[in-house]
Amino acid sequence: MPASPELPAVGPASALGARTGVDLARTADRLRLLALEMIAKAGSGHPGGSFSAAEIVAALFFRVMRHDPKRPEWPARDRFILSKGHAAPILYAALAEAGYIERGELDTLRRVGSRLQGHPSVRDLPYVEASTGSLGQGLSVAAGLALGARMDGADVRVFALLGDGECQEGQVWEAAMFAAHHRLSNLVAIVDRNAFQLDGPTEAIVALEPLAAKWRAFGWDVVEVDGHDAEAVAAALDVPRPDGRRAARPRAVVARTVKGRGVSFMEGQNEFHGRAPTPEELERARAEIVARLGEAGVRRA
Amino acid sequence: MPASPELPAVGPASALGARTGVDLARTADRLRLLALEMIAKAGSGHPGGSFSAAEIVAALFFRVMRHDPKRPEWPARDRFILSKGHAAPILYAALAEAGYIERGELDTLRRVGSRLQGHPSVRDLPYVEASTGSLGQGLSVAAGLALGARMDGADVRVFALLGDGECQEGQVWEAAMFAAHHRLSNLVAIVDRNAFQLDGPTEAIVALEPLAAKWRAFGWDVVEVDGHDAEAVAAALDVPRPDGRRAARPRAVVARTVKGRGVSFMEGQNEFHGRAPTPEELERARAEIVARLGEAGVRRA
Amino acid sequence: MSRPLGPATREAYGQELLALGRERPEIVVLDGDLSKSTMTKHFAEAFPERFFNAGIAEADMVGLAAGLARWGKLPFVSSFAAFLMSKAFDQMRISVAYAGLPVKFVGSHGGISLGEDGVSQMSVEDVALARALPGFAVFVPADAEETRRAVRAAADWPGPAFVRVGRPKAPVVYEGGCPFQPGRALRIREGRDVTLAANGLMLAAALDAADRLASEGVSARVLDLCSVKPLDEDEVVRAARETGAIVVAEEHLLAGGLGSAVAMAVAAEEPVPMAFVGLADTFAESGRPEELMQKYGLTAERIAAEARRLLRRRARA
Amino acid sequence: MSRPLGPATREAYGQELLALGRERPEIVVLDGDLSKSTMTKHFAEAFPERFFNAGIAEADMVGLAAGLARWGKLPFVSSFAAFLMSKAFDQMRISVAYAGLPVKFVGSHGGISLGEDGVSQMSVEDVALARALPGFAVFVPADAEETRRAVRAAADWPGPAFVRVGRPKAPVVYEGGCPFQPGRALRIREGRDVTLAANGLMLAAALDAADRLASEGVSARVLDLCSVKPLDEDEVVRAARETGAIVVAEEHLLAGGLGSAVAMAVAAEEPVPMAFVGLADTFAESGRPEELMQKYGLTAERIAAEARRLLRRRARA
Ligand SMILES: Cc1ncc(C[n+]2csc(CCOP(=O)(O)OP(=O)(O)O)c2C)c(N)n1
Ligand SMILES: Cc1ncc(C[n+]2csc(CCOP(=O)(O)OP(=O)(O)O)c2C)c(N)n1
Ligand SMILES: [Mg+2]
Ligand SMILES: [Mg+2]
Repeated sequence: MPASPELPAVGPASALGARTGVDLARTADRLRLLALEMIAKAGSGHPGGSFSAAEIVAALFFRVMRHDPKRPEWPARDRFILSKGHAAPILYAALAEAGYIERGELDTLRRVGSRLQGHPSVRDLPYVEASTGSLGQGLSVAAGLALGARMDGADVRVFALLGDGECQEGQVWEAAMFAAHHRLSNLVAIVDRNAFQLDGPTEAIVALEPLAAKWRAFGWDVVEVDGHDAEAVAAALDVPRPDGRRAARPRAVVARTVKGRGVSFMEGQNEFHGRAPTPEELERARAEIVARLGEAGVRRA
Repeated sequence: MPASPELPAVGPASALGARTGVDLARTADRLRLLALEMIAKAGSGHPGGSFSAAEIVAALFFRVMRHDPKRPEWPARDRFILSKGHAAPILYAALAEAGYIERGELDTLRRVGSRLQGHPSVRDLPYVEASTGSLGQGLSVAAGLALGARMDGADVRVFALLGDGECQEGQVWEAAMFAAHHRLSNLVAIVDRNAFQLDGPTEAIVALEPLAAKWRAFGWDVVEVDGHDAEAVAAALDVPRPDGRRAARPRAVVARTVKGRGVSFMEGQNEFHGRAPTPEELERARAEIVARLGEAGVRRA
Repeated sequence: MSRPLGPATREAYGQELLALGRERPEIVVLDGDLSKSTMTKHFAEAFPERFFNAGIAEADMVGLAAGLARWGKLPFVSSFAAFLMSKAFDQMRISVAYAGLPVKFVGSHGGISLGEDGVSQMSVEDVALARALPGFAVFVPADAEETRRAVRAAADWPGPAFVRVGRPKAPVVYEGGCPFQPGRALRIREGRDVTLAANGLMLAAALDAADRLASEGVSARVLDLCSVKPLDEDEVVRAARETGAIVVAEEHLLAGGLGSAVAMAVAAEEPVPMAFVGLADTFAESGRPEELMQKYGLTAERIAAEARRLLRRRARA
Repeated sequence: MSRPLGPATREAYGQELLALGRERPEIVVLDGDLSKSTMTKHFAEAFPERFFNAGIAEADMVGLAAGLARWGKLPFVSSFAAFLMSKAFDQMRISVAYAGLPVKFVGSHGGISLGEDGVSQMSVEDVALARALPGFAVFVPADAEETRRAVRAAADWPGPAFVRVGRPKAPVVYEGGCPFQPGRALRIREGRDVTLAANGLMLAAALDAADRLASEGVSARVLDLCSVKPLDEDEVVRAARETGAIVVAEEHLLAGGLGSAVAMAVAAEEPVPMAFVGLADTFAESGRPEELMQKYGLTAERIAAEARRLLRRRARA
């Protein structure tokens, strides 16, 4: 049953191949629109790193991962961990778009009593596997899940999305070493290589290059990809399932991205790392995304 | 003034070149003998990782480093940090052999009130720059020293000795990334690559290979060397002084060693990672080292 | 809160650090990719060659500071209090405290009043952790003026020190200067019936509580315990003796915080009924600062209510 | 100490973990390259496929355990208490506690009684840190028998838990089984004049102190507070009310430890004079365990002396 571009089917009913019908580029923009509005409404949040990850998240949720919004705790689901937890808005947008939560709930972001915490909370939300926000921790948790899956012979893959600045945390390399040692080929680390961290460009603060060489030296199968080419991202992420041909190594996807991507005046402008748009900025940003999506696309978003 | 092989001059009076007269291989064995007796007397301690590092420590203290036992706080001294602090006995042996502390004080190892703590304590001992024992911390402190030296334009080099198992600690890679970013060419990390950690072989626990590739990918100038060829070790360690030709990168020396080296029944026997020899073992071990040193060498030790 | 708002304590830290930087060339500053939030950016702009961004690598940052201190520098190290204390505790323990090196840590966004970012960025255990580091001084200033004094005192303190500063604008407690000194409690309001001891944002709340109580005829003494460690045990014990009841308030978990320090001092010398305002064994959440303070009971009303409860109990006894 | 020595509590842990492993297939064990010292080696040998050596990477180890727990396993995680709590606190805070996952931490070589290895391996702040993790249970068993119960209780506890075990052989306190339960103090000796509350190795010391006091005509109650968190506040307050004075003893820093927890409970409900035996703001050193306990005042004599001091003060009042 092929999925419609408007509301892609993500459940097990749709064979993975069937989902190639989804327009990931449009989906990514719809996630951006939801994230933008959510942050604007909340008055705070992190647009920059949410937007750079839009295609990655779209590819995961609407193409690569096996999951079923009607059964958030479905044991056979692929797992996703947003290690760069401050990009929560793009995750929440995907959860809403996929049907895990109501669109209206997005308005409660960062409010007292909301399930939509400033950073993802596993106790609060469906299809969230780890509480994050303190950078550096997600890949270890993902490796633990991948290990558990393998112990139980479960046909499950685990995806962790990391910031590039986050890769300065030593724990990331501890996890990398452990995962390679245990040949966790059901584990995928995606680095959102947007070249910025909070205080400025990564290469000016503590340089990460050669980043792919680092992952390789730590025993990972590395793929570099244009992080805004959603189809290419999907291809890089779609590692063989554990029961398929074994890569015998975990995969790292270094996705070259632009921070703030998709809104001209936010692109590469690190002030939008962690601030909400003003009302005027919101309108301009909205207009840009809407122009790309067309009115039909927006109505659904 | 050329140094005598028996008691090498290590102060500034001896030009560096003049110290090529020191027999580093013999010196290393003398340090082993002191460490062995010290541990046996204390009834506990870590012979394995002390012995694997004997040539490295001998090369540093009696060839490479500029230091003066009469002026432990001499500002222009090169700095040494034993990041793998459990190898304290080999450091204490070098401190005694160089004249920082009395030979007799070695008998107080690990006793209440002693300056010779189970792991090195900067507050207690001369020519100790960092308190260590919790693995993973020494390279960061060394990088801080190297940075301070560079800020003040001081012609000082900083050496940090790490265990290979210790390189599983993420903090090591954090420090590696920072030091490379700041091009701390006055910093040298030595990895005692004895292939064992506490619970067994490193490659069986969490594999480190390709270790040299890891350091290279983290921006270091890597030299691999036979860690028991003291002359080769010295050559690898003797990086140009900051005022000389700049390597512009910190150097990592991966020294291939044998844990417990120098005592046949301890070599590669990881039970001696952290236990003292029995009285019989002490005698056998002593005999082996003495046979190599000859009686003359022993009298001085 | 009824007091006028002044600058955030983190902003006061940023300014004072800049001033100290001018006076003392040996000061170097490290930050963990948060210089725009911790306000070390002011120092970084003025003294770029004495500022080092360690990136997102708190453990290494603390080790670097230890090395710089051993070299002879006077390092100030900042990040959010949560990451500083929680991610680098062992480095503080061994590389700094056991080594006895004078590294100064200033953790910003302390407490739950940082608001919307939520639990992962909130530090509600930093004081407990810092107190568990032998030789550390621990200061939790209440407003901008006191922060300036505390930061300066930290610089002068012979060993390592931790200072907690906060994100939101802080009610002004000290108008004409603040006589803060390490190891000294400040009795900022006289009173006979009960003592309200607090620090950080809770000090203004304690003053407000004292106002309320005064209107009910209760004379409440207010102690500023910015110096959590060393604690002014004499003044605390005097308060117990002279007022007979103590409420301690802090923007922190009850376990291991200010209240526990005061409770031990009082129990050892002059046991009196006490009440503790702080976070029980719980995480907070995202939200507006004022809403969170309300929801988690970190308010003047709550302090006043606890005081009344202690007084009623005394009346019954 | 005058009680006969039994197995080390770490050895009891190793054995009980093995037994639990047989009963519960969902148990997995992680260790940080210390399995021969923490005694997880027994489990590792019996169940190699359920044992993971994380290497010398404590932060990652805690994250791995969180992932395994989220998958549905019941992870036990061990290292020296010092490295476990100090190097992975933030991972426990966010990946485990905030996530509410049932990961069980057993830190060995707690306290200063590990002896010769010295400060870097000694944990004197683990209890303070564990108490500062919302939702964590914290147990400090006194002997092998109680350890078996505490380890089992940790496995059954719905959330995360920390258990501290020690290196040296432990004096036997419980001969015919131990009725340990989380949240329950064990009144192991009745007494009217003063209460001695302790856990870990200090419990045997408290019993010895009670013997001494008995020979002087002083009737000392002894409470086992193995369950530091949840704390049996009722029983502690009852002890305050019925005996009028409490000495708390722990092999830990005074800041944030058992004494502080008891002090707060007592101050809130039934203030009585208290004394605290533990480490003041200091590091210990290398040495033989008994010598260190002596030098740092962690002894029966010291507990008895503090009790006498409290009683003299009461007599004067
Ligand atoms: C341990 C930790 N230190 C600091 C922070 C504060 N912080 C939040 S986002 C951020 C920058 C992250 O940069 P990067 O990982 O590159 O993310 P992105 O560019 O995708 O937003 C920092 C330092 C944090 N959340 N966690
Ligand atoms: C942070 C930390 N974790 C665990 C230990 C316990 N420990 C002491 S030595 C050792 C093994 C070290 O192996 P390696 O670094 O290879 O040293 P070497 O083989 O040279 O002795 C371990 C795990 C420690 N000292 N510090
Ligand atoms: Mg980035
Ligand atoms: Mg080794």
